[in-house]
Amino acid sequence: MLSKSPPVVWRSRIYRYRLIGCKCKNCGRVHYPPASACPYCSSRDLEEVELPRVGKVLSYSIVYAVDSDARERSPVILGLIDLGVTRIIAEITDANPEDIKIGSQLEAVFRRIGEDGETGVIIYGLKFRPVI
Amino acid sequence: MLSKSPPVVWRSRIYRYRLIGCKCKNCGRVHYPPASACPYCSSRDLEEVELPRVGKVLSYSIVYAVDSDARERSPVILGLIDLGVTRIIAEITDANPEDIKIGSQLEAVFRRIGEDGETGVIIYGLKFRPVI
Amino acid sequence: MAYITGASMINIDRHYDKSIRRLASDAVFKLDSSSVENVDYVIVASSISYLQEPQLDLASYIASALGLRNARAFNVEAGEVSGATAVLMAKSLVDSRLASKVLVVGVDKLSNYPSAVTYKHISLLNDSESESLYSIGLGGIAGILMRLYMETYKVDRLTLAYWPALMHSNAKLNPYAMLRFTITPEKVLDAMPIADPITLLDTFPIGDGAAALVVESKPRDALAEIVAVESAVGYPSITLSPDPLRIDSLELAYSRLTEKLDLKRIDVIELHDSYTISAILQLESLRLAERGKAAEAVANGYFTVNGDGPVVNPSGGLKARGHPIGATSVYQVAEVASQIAGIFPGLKVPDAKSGLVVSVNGFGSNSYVVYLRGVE
Amino acid sequence: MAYITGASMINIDRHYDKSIRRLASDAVFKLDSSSVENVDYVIVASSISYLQEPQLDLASYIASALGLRNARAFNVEAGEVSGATAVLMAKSLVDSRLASKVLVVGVDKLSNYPSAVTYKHISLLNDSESESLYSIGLGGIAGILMRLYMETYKVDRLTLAYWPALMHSNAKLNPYAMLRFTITPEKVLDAMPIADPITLLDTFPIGDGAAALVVESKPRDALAEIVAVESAVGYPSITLSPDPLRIDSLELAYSRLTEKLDLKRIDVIELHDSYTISAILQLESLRLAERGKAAEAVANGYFTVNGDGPVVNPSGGLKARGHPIGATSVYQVAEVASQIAGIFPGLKVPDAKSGLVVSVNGFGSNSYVVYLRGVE
Ligand SMILES: [Zn+2]
Ligand SMILES: [Zn+2]
Repeated sequence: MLSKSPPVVWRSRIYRYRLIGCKCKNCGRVHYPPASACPYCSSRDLEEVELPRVGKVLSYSIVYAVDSDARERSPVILGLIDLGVTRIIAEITDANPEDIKIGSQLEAVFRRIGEDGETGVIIYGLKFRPVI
Repeated sequence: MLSKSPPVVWRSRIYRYRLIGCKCKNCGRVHYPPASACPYCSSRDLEEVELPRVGKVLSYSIVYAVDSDARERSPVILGLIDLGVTRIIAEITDANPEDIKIGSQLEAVFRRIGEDGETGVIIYGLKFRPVI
Repeated sequence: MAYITGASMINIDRHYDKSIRRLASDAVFKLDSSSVENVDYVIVASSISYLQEPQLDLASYIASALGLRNARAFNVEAGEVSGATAVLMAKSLVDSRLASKVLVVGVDKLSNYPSAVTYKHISLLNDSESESLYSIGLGGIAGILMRLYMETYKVDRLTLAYWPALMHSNAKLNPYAMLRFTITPEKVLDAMPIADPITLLDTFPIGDGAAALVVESKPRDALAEIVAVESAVGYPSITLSPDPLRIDSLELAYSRLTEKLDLKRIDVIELHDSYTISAILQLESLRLAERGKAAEAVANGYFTVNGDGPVVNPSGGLKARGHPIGATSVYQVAEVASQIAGIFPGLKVPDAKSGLVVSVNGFGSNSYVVYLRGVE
Repeated sequence: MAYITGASMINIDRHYDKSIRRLASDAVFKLDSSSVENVDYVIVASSISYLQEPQLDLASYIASALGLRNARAFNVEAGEVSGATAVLMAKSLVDSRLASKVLVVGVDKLSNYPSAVTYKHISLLNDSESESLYSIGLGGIAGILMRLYMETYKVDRLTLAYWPALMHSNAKLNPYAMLRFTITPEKVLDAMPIADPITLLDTFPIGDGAAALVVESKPRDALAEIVAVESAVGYPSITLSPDPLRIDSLELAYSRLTEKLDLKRIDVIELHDSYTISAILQLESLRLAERGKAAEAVANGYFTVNGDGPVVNPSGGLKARGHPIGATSVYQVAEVASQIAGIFPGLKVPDAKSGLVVSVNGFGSNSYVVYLRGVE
């Protein structure tokens, strides 16, 4: 996380803590994170919806060249995860790289995401772990 | 000082440590800090010159709303200082606000300018103090 | 020919609960929805958000978040003159027929950090190789200039306090202004000093804002025509300027405008009063007062609705409307266009047919002027 | 009509000893001095410098430092497509007759901080409300896309390694390229993994750069004509894209170009290969190969001087020439214009009469295409 200004962290808490996206009342499609208009049909008539907390891996990458915020936990496994109604890119936790396959089932868990060295602000949010 | 990247601090050391400006070989005017072309006649034919280390106050301000880098030494006295060949804005040190008048004589002194909390880089440079 | 066919603003404030994209959509969604249909380009004017809420290629993310899928997008950054530059680009795209409709969105964020950090970000409007290298912010330079002005022209501090008092008086009527209360000139002198001789009441409040303009090639239902946008770069620091009390870049930009146009009449002006001294020097650079005499003219009411001069800053100016850095000149253009159209919701300038926006980065490193005229 | 009458570049490298202004002047001062006389506008394309070496209103400070006193100036920021946007603005100013000569300066700085911090700055090209909020950089997304591509089209990793090998081979002849050594496809697979299946040799090196273009309304002595610049915004994230292996914004930008023009022939292309997979997806978006087949076409030499396709990235591309973010597409336009004029100092494309520049932010949040043609 880059901009660790306290208002930025505070503003994004809801969609970080829970998987809150938007459903378009015009075309019915869901997007995440919430925007001011539907990315598919441009309608502004949206309602917040909670996304499914389980999904499956469409693709993944094992990231070694992580930025300075995540260095301590390198490598990081990133997944493109299909939640059915939409997709999300998130960190996959509690797993070794060799455990992850395309099609693996995952579930959302609440975790510490990072911390800002200067302000001491700690960021929490959702990661995904394998369903056993 | 804002961008405390080590290369930025290193690159600016010479004109911070000594008063190095540029003299234009075309129009003869001096500018500070050094630029790639003369701000008066646009000539690129410049030579580095050391500026006088004494000057007099043209105007000044006592700054209370200082940025986060300088908070510990608020208020800061800033002077617009006439060095004869050109002018400079610099911090006036070793003086109380009431000692400074328009026309006061000042001389350059080498001082600590600031420090970056994150990288620990300490910045040195020139300030000006009253000539006694 | 380029016309302003829509203008909207949100109130300037510390919008802690709103991201930069939300501020942008709040402004854009106040426009008629038909006016953002078929937008060819979205030009975002934003400056200090690069430090407060970093997002590169911000404009494409704003266009997406607003549902403007068929638009092209880019961000113009020119410090405090960003908005005027965006208006120039909109005019250029329309004049060159590369676009027939352009949405200009000025949006900036100053409240994501405590004031001391925000001042540091603002100081980057100054030359980073001289002033801001030494933590020298805008306030200190303004203080130096104000003292120099007072000494050079023998003007007293109280005379210089009529400007902020006038701005607060004007802002009281503006629903989008951040500071909507009146003050006396005496109160300016009593306020907390921030860069002596400057007090807290000589300068703009820290607030976020967003304003939007629709620029089109068609004059139908237009608020005003963008007749010309001119500009000039200046010395990077007042230390290099032969006379720091002259804003050379503004004089050059304005002369470029007057050479092209016959400006017989300017009914309303919105200028860039980041500090009281900035307003005074700009009034003199535009020759609306003799050198050393602008403060007195202000105190005498010359620039009010009842005065003999053009009405200056009926919005309340940067001082009291507020100054969301990269968005400010979009507010100014929206205000002047609304005055010309007779729909400005604050202090109205009766029968305004033409107007000027003055935008300055720092104390003259870059200056823009935008001249607007009513549509017959 | 807008023409490129001058082009210059400096070598891309970690120029620790040079400020952003010095990089800019090194590029501009390589132009004939007569070509920067009477410049009406200086448009600076710079992006990541806002984080690496912060200076607001950068363009006016650059114009001053370069002695361009009579110019007007502003900065365009659009992430990785900043340079192409600046070229569009130059064309627009010339076409609208608001300017007769525009200097475009692409300049960016990536070496002011250690790589881990620079990666963090680069990650801000991604959506700051989703990816970069979670420290997700470009590399991770590229890795996800590359694995998806390999699985979807059953393409093996070695076939995908011919792209970087070709880029290094091309860059060896380019005096301005950062990486001037050849590599084998096998060596790409053996290199350090950065975002598996991506290795260090699949992506661009960290380097600073500056390039300049003179754009004028007069065709005399021109290197090339800027026939058209088109663009489109895309989904802010690949998560929203119906098919992440299609770059919708590039397809839309390119179709906007081909609708206007009859592009019978494109002799040379410089595209945006920030990662191997980016190049492959762009080749397919431009329909230069069927879906799933671009890597094989690259491996078979289709895009080389001896191949049947247009020559792609004779400069060495982002992969080996380098990728100073906001400056990159100014390099690309300078390279294609120089190829058309027959003066490119690296690998020459014989008898090139037309060329295309492709610039993409991230993985498609914004895409630009610039079409250049020789002057008869
Ligand atoms: Zn919809
Ligand atoms: Zn000179």
